[in-house]
Amino acid sequence: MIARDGPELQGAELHDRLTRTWSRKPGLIGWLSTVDHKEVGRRYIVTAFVFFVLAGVLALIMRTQLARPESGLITADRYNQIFTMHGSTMMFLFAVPVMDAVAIYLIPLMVGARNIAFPRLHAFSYYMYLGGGLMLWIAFALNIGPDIGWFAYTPLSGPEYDPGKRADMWAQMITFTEVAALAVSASIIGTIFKQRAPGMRLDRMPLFVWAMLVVSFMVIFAMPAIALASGFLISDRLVGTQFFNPAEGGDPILWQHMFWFFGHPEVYIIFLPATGFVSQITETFSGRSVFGYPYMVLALVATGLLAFGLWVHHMFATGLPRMGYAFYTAASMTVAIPSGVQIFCWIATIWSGRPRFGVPMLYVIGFIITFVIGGLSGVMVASVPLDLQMHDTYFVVAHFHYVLIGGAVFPLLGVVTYWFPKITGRMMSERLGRWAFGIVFASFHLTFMPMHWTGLMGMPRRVYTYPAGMGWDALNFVSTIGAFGIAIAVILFLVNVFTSYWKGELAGPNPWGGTSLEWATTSPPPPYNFAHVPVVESRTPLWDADGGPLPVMTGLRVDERETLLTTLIDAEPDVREASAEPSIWPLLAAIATSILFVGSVFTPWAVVWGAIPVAIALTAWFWPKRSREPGEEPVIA
Amino acid sequence: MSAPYRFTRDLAELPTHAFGNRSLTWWGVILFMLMEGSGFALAGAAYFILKSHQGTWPPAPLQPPGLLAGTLFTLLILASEIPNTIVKKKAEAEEIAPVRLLLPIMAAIGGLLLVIRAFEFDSLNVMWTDNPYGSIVWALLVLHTTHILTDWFDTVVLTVLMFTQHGPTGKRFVDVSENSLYWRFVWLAWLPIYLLIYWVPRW
Amino acid sequence: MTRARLSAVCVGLSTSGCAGVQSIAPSAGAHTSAFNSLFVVFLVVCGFFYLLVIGFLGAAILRRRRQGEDGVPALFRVWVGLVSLSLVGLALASWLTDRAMASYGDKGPPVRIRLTANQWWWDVEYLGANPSEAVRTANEVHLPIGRPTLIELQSNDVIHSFWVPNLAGKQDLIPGRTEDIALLPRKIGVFRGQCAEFCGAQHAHMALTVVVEPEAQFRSWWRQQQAEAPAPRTPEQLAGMTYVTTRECATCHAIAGTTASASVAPDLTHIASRKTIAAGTLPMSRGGLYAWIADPQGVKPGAHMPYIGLEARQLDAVVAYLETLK
Amino acid sequence: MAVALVLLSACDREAREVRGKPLPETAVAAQTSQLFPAGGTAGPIDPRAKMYEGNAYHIAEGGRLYRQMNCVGCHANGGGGMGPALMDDQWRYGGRMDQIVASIDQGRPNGMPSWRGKLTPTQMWQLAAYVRTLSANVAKDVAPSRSDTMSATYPPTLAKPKPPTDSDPAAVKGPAR
Repeated sequence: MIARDGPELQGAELHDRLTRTWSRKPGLIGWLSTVDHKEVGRRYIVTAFVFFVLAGVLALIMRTQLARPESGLITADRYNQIFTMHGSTMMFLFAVPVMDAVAIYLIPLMVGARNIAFPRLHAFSYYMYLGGGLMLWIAFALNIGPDIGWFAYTPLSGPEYDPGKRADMWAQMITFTEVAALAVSASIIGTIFKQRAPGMRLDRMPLFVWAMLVVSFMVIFAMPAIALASGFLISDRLVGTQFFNPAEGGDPILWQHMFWFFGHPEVYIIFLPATGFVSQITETFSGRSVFGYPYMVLALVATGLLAFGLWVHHMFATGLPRMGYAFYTAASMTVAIPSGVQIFCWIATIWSGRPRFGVPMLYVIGFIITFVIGGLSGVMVASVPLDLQMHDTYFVVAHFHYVLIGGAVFPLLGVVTYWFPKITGRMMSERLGRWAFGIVFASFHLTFMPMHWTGLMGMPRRVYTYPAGMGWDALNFVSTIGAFGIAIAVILFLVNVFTSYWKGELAGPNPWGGTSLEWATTSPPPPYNFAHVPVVESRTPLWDADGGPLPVMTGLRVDERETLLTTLIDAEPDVREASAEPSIWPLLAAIATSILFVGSVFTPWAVVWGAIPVAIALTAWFWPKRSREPGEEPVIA
Repeated sequence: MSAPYRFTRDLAELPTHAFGNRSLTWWGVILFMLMEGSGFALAGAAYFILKSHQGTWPPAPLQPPGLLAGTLFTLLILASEIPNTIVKKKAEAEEIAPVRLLLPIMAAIGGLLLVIRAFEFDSLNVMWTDNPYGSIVWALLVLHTTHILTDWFDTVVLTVLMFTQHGPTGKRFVDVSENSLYWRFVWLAWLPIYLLIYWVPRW
Repeated sequence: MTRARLSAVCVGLSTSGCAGVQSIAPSAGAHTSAFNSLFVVFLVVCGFFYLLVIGFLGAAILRRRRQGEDGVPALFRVWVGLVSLSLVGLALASWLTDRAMASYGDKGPPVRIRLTANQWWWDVEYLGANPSEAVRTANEVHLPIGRPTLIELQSNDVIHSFWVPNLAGKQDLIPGRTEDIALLPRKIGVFRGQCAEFCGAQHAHMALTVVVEPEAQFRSWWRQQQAEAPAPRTPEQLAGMTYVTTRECATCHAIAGTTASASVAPDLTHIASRKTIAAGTLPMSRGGLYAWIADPQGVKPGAHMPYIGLEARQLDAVVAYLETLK
Repeated sequence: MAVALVLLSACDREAREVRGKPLPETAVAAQTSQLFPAGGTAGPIDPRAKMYEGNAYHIAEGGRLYRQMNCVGCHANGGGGMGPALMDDQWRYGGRMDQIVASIDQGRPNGMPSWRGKLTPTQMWQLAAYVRTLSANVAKDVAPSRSDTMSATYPPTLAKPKPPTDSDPAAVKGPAR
């Protein structure tokens, strides 16, 4: 019985039937089998924030230890584990996944799709991410936390200098998160390329969608570098390969090349989605489309390309040829141009629009004030003579926290406030939100501004303690006070989230008056996202409609999960393709893969016997379930 | 959701499957190839970085790998493109009989390749524990073997599927077509690795 | 107690309080002067741009009358031009400074030093014109003012980084490679360097004392360091020497002029002439020696100096002997 | 859950007891009567053996000492030379942890010097723990695969575990057997 939406099937009946088709099964198994991008996205976001809080607690412990010189609060060994865990968790388990998480939730809504592309793959991605995070943190709780820095330089991380399984846990966590990130990238690119609403040509995509497109490609090119590097490291540690053994002609610097070939793009993988957030918020709260859309897109693409030419600027102190340095200095400074373009365009949007200053917009302003400082100190450390002094000091710690907290966490907090009504159907408290913003903004600067001076006064990074009287004591104490201020703000923010989740004011579909498609559906959106396929005729579809009827297309099946594929450039309707049903197999495949990964920390044979359950799970995953799915209409009579 | 709609087009007439870049599967395969491809490229870069630290390559007194197994493997995998092209064409023409004939052949070729691959490991003349040269050639060969193995497994599963009721359907033909596409990547990626393992040490 | 101890290290380094002995700003070398000039240039240019951004943002927020995009596209072009030009200027300034810095090693006959990093101490060898002039010490470097110093940098284990902020920027020490760095000290004083690349458990306690002194003083220090260890003069010192040269100590340490000749731990020949113990962890004093030898793992957990469990009498003797090694 | 269990079982292995457990010298010397090849009658195993043997940190420290004390000079990387091979499963003076410690402590005929008073007891236990990884007599997941030196040995992480046996060179057969 084929049923399709259309003028004769709409309203409440359509809602019921689509809900039946697109809902997950009830019960625990159903909950674990879901492939709905909104459910997976929510779980991803919540998990990422749990890791954010955990890593934040570690930061507080470190700041408490450093509040005064020669503090004996924690031992050197513990401190080294803690700073490694802080960096690794923030980078691999929070910053990158949280951007993916928001994208998983929003991109299908923004492009007007029924579900994300490769739904089972992105569910698998979540479970892999969770598995990697759990493994690392359980290991840490058992005193097997990595103590080699989030950068894990060889030979310190090699078999001779890091006994036990600490470094292996780190390297394997990389494998987990890298699989997860690659899987999400494929889903996001597939969604953006093939599932955009009819009429949403490339030059009409919201800027967040553009940012995620660029970022997903960056992940695809950058992640294999760290995967390969950590693979080499594990095999050095486990089966005695000689990649990084200098005595046998191996090269410790090879690790640094491979790590930073990933590690630098990583920064932009975190930062570019945040620029997308800023663009979306600025657009809505300025009441006009972002100034200089084509420049913004060019800036995103340029940043994505340049990001792969900068990695050596993390290695200026290793003694590579000087001419090479000049090139990387120039390249590193060049990346300031697209950032400058973006900053200008946002301010110009505010300038020429009619800005309202809701909490999300406050975060945008906080972002600009903070991030620009980080960008400018970045220009400083791009210079070889300056970097040779500042490298591995607290100046650099200040620099990248300005870039990552100012440039990514502030927009993220803004975005949580901004899209919270879409996700939960309720508004967050404006009053609490302003307080949290004020405190986090002030405390952030209180924490990290002094670190510029501590660095210039000669305090190196990654020391578990420091002597008194070096001139660092007072500055460190101030930083510690600031850190606790940030903690208070984060607590306030979370309180706001929890109270608003239950008691917040009802939001309605479009509380901020946004123009992108996610605001066209209810808050929270139904399992099928949109009753009919929305049609886009400009960059600002909802403002065009101006409350009037939305143009839509019809004819997708309502009794089966079907989604519309459109052409790459112009988004012309092209194919109706089946979208995957819920399945428990992504979870089982993730468990099988986790067993393989964890097992291979202890014995290389785990790769062999562990592959069997993985193969079984993957086969079951792809095996067609019923006789006739859409697309399975027999083609031969 | 009581907002009124302006109905502009009915999509019921659109096909439910398509080949090439019109299908999501194709994009999935392409993206997977990009990931794997950048992995191979970086492994190649690592190869040359490690090579730059050695006076001779392979480090004396090691001998370069024996050519027989690797060359045989290369010839066979190149030859496999002939049935591969045919099966791809037939799948896109949605003809079930030739697909059912050729897929088992592809699976058999994959199995044979894996056997030859075992002899390749034997002909490397070096262990991965010996030095970075040994480590990187083993790594390259293991990486590529993983690809052969996964695609071979995929082909076997697909072959079985084609003989079930799910076989002669549009979606399955798309799968066969994309599986052939991936096989092209497997042998294309092999050619530079073949040069790195067998011929660069002979320069 | 620990706090007092470390403050004492600091005071040991500098009579005028410690702030600034490991800092970029109070320049004591040619490199740091160049750094300071370049830093000021960057600071002014970056500050200017920051004010521009904040000014524009403030104006955008506070602006009352709104007239759309008038003039903004032109402003955009000016902005991009300005940013690009300034970046070219900064890159050029940076490059010129870098070139100037590279030439500092050529100004006069250099002092040659080989510095080998270990977990977590610095092995120092002065490479004289002939072997008899060679000097071996640890964790302390003396430099004559105004003469370039060429330091060969090696590592015995993991990657470390040589950094004396008052004198110059960093250079990593990488196992399997020999790197070098040139210094040109221009100010007399006692400075502190510290390993700047995370190198394991005791990365925080891997400091290096750098003494910049007049040529004559440097010469006399050098001659003194070439001498063998003085002979013990009291029975207690003799007992100490016997213990040190025949027991666990001699398994790792060397003392010139005695049978102790191992080289996996710092050379002790003139240990008492140095300003600190255990790479800047404790001040050189009787108390420091007692603390370190009695319980090295309590002072610097994870360091390779083992806990020996000396009896009080043995400890007294060992410290008494070591104190004579000026 | 399984993951957690696997990890839990690994706790002893990962501890980093930097001071070691200070021991009186006599504790090591308790087995002086074992100057006989083939181990003589070995008493009950010293309880400290377990703490060092299964611990990755002590093994790594032992490896460092093995190289720094130039054990390589006679025993090579375990393959043997002037001194006996350590990577086979043949032990003339007993292959148990405490027996190896006794050999290090007391020295053995034909060239093995006594390290008593040169190394601390902790260091001897660490050395013994490392030496036993050369013959893969410990859990493979505790041993390092290689050191950052010219490594000529097969990685202990891959070797098959071999129960130690006391070899009996033809000349001297332990009367106690």
